[in-house]
Amino acid sequence: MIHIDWILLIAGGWLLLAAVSLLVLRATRIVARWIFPAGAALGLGLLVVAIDAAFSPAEVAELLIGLPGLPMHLRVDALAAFFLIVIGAGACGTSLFCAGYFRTEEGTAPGLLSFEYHVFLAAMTLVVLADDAYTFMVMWETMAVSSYLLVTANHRLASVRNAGYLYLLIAHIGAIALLMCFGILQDNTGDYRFSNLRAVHLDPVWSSVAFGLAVFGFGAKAGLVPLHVWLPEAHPAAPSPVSALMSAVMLKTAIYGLLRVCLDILGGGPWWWGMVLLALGLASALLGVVFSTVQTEMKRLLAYSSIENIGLIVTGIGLALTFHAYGMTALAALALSAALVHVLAHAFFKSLLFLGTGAVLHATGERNLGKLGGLIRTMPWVAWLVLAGALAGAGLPPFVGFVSEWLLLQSFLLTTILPNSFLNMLIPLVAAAVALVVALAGYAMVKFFGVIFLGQPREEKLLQAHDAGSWERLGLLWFAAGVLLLGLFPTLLIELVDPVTRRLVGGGLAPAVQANGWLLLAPSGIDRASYGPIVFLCGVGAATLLGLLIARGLFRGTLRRAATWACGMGLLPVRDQARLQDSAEGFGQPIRQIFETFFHVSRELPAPSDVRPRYRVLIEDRIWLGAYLPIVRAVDAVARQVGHLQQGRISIYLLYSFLTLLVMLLLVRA
Amino acid sequence: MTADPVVLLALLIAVPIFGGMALAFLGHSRRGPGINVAFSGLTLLVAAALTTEVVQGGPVLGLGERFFIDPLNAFLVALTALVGFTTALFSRPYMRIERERGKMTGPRMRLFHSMYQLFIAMMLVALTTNNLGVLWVAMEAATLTTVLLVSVYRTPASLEAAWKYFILCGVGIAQALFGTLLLYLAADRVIGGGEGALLWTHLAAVKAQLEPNILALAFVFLLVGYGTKVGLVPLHNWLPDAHAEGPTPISAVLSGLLLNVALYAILRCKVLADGAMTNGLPGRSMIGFGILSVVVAAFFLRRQRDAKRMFAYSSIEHMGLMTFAFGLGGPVANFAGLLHMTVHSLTKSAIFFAVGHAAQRAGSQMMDDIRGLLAAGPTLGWGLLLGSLSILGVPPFGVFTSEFLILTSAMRQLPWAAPVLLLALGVAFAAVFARVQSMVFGDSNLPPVRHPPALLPVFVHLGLVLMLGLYVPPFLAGWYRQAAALIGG
Amino acid sequence: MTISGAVAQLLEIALALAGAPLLLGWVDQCRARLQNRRAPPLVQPYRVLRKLFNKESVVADSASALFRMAPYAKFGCMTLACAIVPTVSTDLPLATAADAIALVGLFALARTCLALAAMDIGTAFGGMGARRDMLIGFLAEPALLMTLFCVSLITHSTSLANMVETMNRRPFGLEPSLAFAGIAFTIVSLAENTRIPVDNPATHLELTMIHEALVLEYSGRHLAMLEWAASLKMFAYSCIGLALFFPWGIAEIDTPLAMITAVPVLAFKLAIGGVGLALIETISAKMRIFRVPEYLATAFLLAVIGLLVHQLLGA
Amino acid sequence: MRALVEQSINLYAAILLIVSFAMISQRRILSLVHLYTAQGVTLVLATLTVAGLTRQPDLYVSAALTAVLKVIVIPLGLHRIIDRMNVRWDVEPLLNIPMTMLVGIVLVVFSFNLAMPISQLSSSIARGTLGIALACVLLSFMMMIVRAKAIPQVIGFLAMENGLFFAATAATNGMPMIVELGIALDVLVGVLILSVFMFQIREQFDSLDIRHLEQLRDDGKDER
Repeated sequence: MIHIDWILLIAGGWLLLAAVSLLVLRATRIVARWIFPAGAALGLGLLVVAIDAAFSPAEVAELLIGLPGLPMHLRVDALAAFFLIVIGAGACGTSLFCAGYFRTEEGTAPGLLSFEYHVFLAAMTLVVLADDAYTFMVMWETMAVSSYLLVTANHRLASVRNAGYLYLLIAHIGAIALLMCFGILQDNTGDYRFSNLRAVHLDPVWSSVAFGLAVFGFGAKAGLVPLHVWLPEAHPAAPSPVSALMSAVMLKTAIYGLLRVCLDILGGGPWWWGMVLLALGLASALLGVVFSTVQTEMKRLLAYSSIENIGLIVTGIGLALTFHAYGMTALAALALSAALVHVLAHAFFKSLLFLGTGAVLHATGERNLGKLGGLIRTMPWVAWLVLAGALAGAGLPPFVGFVSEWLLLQSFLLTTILPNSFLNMLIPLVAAAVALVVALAGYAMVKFFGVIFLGQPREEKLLQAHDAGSWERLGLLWFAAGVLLLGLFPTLLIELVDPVTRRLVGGGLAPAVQANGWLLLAPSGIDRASYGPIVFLCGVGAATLLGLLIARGLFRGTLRRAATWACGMGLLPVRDQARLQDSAEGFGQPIRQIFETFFHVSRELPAPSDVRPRYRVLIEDRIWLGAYLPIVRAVDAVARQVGHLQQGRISIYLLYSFLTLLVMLLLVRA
Repeated sequence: MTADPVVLLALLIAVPIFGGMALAFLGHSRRGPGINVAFSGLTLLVAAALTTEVVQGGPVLGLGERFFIDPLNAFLVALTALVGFTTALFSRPYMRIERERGKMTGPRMRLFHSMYQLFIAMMLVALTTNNLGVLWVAMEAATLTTVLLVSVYRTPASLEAAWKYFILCGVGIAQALFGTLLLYLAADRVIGGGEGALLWTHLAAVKAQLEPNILALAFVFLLVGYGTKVGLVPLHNWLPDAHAEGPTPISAVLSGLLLNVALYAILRCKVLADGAMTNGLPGRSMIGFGILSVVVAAFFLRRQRDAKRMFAYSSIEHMGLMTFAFGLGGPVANFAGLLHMTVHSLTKSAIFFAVGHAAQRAGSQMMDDIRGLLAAGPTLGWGLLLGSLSILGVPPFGVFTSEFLILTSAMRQLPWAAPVLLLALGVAFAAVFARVQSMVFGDSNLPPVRHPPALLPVFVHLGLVLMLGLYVPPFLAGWYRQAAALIGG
Repeated sequence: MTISGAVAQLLEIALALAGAPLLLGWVDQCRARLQNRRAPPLVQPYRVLRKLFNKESVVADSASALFRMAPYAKFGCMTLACAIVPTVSTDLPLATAADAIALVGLFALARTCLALAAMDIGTAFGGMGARRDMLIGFLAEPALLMTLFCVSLITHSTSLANMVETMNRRPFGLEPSLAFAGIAFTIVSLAENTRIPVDNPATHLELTMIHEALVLEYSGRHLAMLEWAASLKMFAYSCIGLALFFPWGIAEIDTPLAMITAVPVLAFKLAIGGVGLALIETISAKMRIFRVPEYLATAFLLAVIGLLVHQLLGA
Repeated sequence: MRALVEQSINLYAAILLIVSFAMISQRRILSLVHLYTAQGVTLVLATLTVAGLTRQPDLYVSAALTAVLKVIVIPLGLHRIIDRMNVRWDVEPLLNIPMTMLVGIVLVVFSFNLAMPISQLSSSIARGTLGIALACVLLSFMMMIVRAKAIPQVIGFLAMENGLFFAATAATNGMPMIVELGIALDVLVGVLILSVFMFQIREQFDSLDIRHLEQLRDDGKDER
């Protein structure tokens, strides 16, 4: 019983920190220098405990609180442990960053922020630990509310308020769907423990309904299309560390729930379940990445990229479900491992990127890509660390982003002939789509890094930008190191996810991988496919070094620094020269043209006679215009009709009562 | 303490009646509010003593079987006394400010305080009486007292509200009387005439022998009658007006207590009807009313601009939900319904405290005139925010607990109903939270007031609701269970 | 790894580094002949490299370290690519480090580095070049991946060496999916190596240039490295194509001596390939930049159709 | 003899029904009050008859109460109010009178066949009258609906009370004493409050037309 006690202790510790920070509401120094570092330490502890727990048998615990007759059941098994690792890692780095970040209070007192922040962490931990529907829902909603309060930290801005509202509303509707899902799963037994939900045998229709509700509910939290609309609003609104946590960790709790319900409680289902997830995942991935390439606001760009990555993860899960339905254990394990590895990968690089935007925001007060640039010179630390994240986000070797991509493509490729010819047609297409998505992600990342950190500063004030403080650097460093090291030792990742896949689909890659030693990742035999990041890195390094030596050896000329030739524009002031660079819109323009159908674009073009001509292009989400606004209008229309019930005349009210009585009497007589 | 529970029972009713009489003379004095608080506190003490007695000694039946405490009304008595006390606490500074603003005068203060005490008394009578006729009388009396309280400002709007309240509830109650009459008629054949034929305990003992046809008719009249006071759609029309136009303390007790008492009356009758009838008509009709109320109220919420009015509709919604739960029946749903009664009255009264104070500061109940409560007064802002989240069914507050139980058990028993309810809940969430957020967040526009508000009750209530969300005390859970069994698990 | 393996590996790298410019020269010569111009000498690329190494290299004031590192990084990536692709032997120690997918990743890495470096200076051209290059990249990469998948669906493997061996061993037969894949691969490699009809390395017209816009700010040794890397890239692509679609004459682990014959065979195949490339470049015209997406989308679709055909006909 | 007396109860019942119809058809407020008084008298007589037949002291008391309240106090109060406010005529009701009468007849039929099976089960001597009582209740209910002024509405309310009272007496030989007392008290207080209200409404809206009381509404047509 040791692990779960430790984990509970850590969650309790976070709650304690929350309570303490309420006492020092406005003492920014204490909150920053003591409470957040302590939280980081707890996060590290959680990471360690969870790693150990992942390889040990499941443990259960009961709290004294809860419903009468239904105390809160907790359980840590391989699946929970894996996601605890994600939480621990994310919390550790982000808290370190926070220690340096919350210097000034953004609308809310720092103590209050830290309170909400640590409650958020504890809630996420307990969501993963929950072992009965009630506990799960309570923690799930606590998580939602605390994150909502964090998002609305700066509630004086109307945009922030609206973003928070949209977020909480969709989260709540998702939670309602989950409520119905659990209502079906418990099947009138009145026993909400997961163990009982597993034992209950539903007829196929009901279990499919439950599956649908689970996908809806968790999809709303994960940001699956078409429930993604809150994500690009909420992430930019929140303080950057919070965006980092939400995007890197909170979205993953939805993935956890999906796995828990679909694969653990329902134990898989017909093959088309997998197809549903596959379709949703691909749609989200494609839409997310396409939108992220055309964004002009750095945190929106990252938010959309989160949608994309969640989409990829869900695609992997869908594939795993399909294989599982046909009893192809090895392939299911491969696909699931890909998804899980990507969970971890995304947690690391997305935190890194969001924290990077936080540092930039603090240094420049600017979130609009059109006003940034050239920061690599003024804030080298942030720039170079974020570069690692960007490369990982682009799915490039030898970073961790590539490993999951590689595994995912492998699981598509090594598809032996499925018993369903339709699927056999489909799988290659899906693989193609995934490849396209990953390539586009590279485009988005180059845009993100290039426009922010490279080129010439587009505003004078950027020249005074200061580099991140030591705490912030520490946080960034944590994630950057993770991004690189996890990428270099994928075999360890496989070891980590192996227990989970065994638990869920009854098979794992560890044996096959161990057979080839820790240098080489060959999940299905070395002759089928292999990837050795370390050798790879050494190879590239050596070759680069070789190139350097050759150049040095053969070079006879001299090296000179000079101003760039800008087609004679050198006479212009620096600011206008900087204007010559590709703007964010410009960089996204080709994608906008190719994927015109995705967007609802409204342009504001200058007339020939304009004195101060300006060009603005507004890109909106067709789903928002086509699905959400009509719903709102419909509700309002119904409300208007209903309003006529209360039209003020007492005689009418008496008539209602009279008729009600008569109708009831008639019913009785009948 | 080992006081005789029967004596306590008598005291419980005597104290507020006496208080009402005393305040009829002292109500206008400067110490009037204090005395009001004192009497409410005394009532609370008696109720607490009684509760402990019942916890230890079990149900009580006394005063010639006319009054009794059983699991079904024990917690309601405690709840009523508690909310009565906290509301008195809140109304102390609130009414002072109203008086300084000239909305209240000396006579009106007197009226307000004495009627307040009598109102509490009548509700306690209605809760503790064993005689269904007396139950009816008490309900009617409670209506009369509150009518005067609603119209206390004498503004056109408040008069209109009070008039509608009186006429609609009067008519409704009249129907309930007819139902009671039929009940008596049915009992008459089994137990013979006399007062015994209206004692609930006696009726419950012989409920199986009661003539089903008469009971069916009686239940319809009782449901429509008391349902009017519960505020079930389409009998609800008086409710938003009365809540919005009366003084805030009254809105709080109306929503928090009176509706509960009316629902309690329906429950008592349902027990008998269920006993006599086999076709489950009571349950089905309650389910129907419940769903209708929830859905209609949810859409009404979308249209509100007056803060108190909005939360009045939310009360309709929640009463509908409880009615649905009790109609559903079964141990889980009944348990949940009773729990929901408790948490709803605590939360809703807390919300009315917060909203009332906010409106008082803003000098308007229109939500567009209220901004930035968090900035204006953190306790006020957080009180309203947390209260609204709680009433909207967000954990870890207790409202979520009951909704969780109700909806999950409905999901398989009435698969068609649960989605409808959940849709309505979603609409309600969207509607209410949009408004609350705009009130709570942003920069404040509220001037300060002379007397510091008594917002402690808000946090006491929310604290209790939070506790009930995470931990239900064993004895309370025990009551709920027995009561659930009583109602027909 | 075996001795022969190590030898083969070193041989390949040396061959690539030395031979890549030669291939470039050969293609230019053929093209000039086909367009009946006076052809530059075969060693022209070497001369260019020597010239550049002797010139001074000018680095912009605003350039960061990224700018100066990029050429070497690209050179490194391309060298490794050449080392991975089985040209003379399939028994390569390094080949296990990266399979087909990782190879595509390697190319993407190189492209990204260069694009970032181009944006580093902050001129209009750099950004434009980076944008265009990434545009081509995000369309070409999936297509390339798909072509490789076509083959690996046949060979049930993504490790290059294994793919080549299997292709080599299987009895000669017509494989329609391979035909599609081959065409797609050709299109992609034209785009990737900035050849006509996508790009024309010989011009610096800002409306059309892609690769040249990227490297516009480079000079001296940095430019030399980039030129060399470009030729290496072309060499690698040609070798992949030849190895996958015409895999004959490549030594295997059990026949190390075949290496001796493998080298001339490779040279022969490359020569033919070069002629083909020159032919394509001669008969086709450079297309507008906005047409390029359609062009590459065609390649992508061809590759996907190849996959589907394979599935339909059943391997 | 006894049979004759028993039948007399049915006679009173019939009178009550007729009075109710008369109330529906009556426009003059003053005569409404008169009708109400008549109703009260009938009620007293009926109660006394039942009391005499069943030898129940309670019923005598309730008869006395009725006499005091519904024959003397309330009608007087209403008269004073009417004089003070000099409202003589009701405005045109919301539903024209013949129509109302038709609906009323339907209601009577409905309530009769509703009460039929039950009154079979009643042990009371006047079981047959339950249907009539119900009919009276529903008729007064309808009157409240169609009348557009405060006073007629109140009178309708009181008539409803009478119907209930008659039902209690006829069907169950009267409710237990304590309940009867409570009801009487409530009615008294209710009437007092209502009269207070009417004065307040009068001074606020200087009219008793309750169609002024339509400002609180949610159909978006309000000017608040």
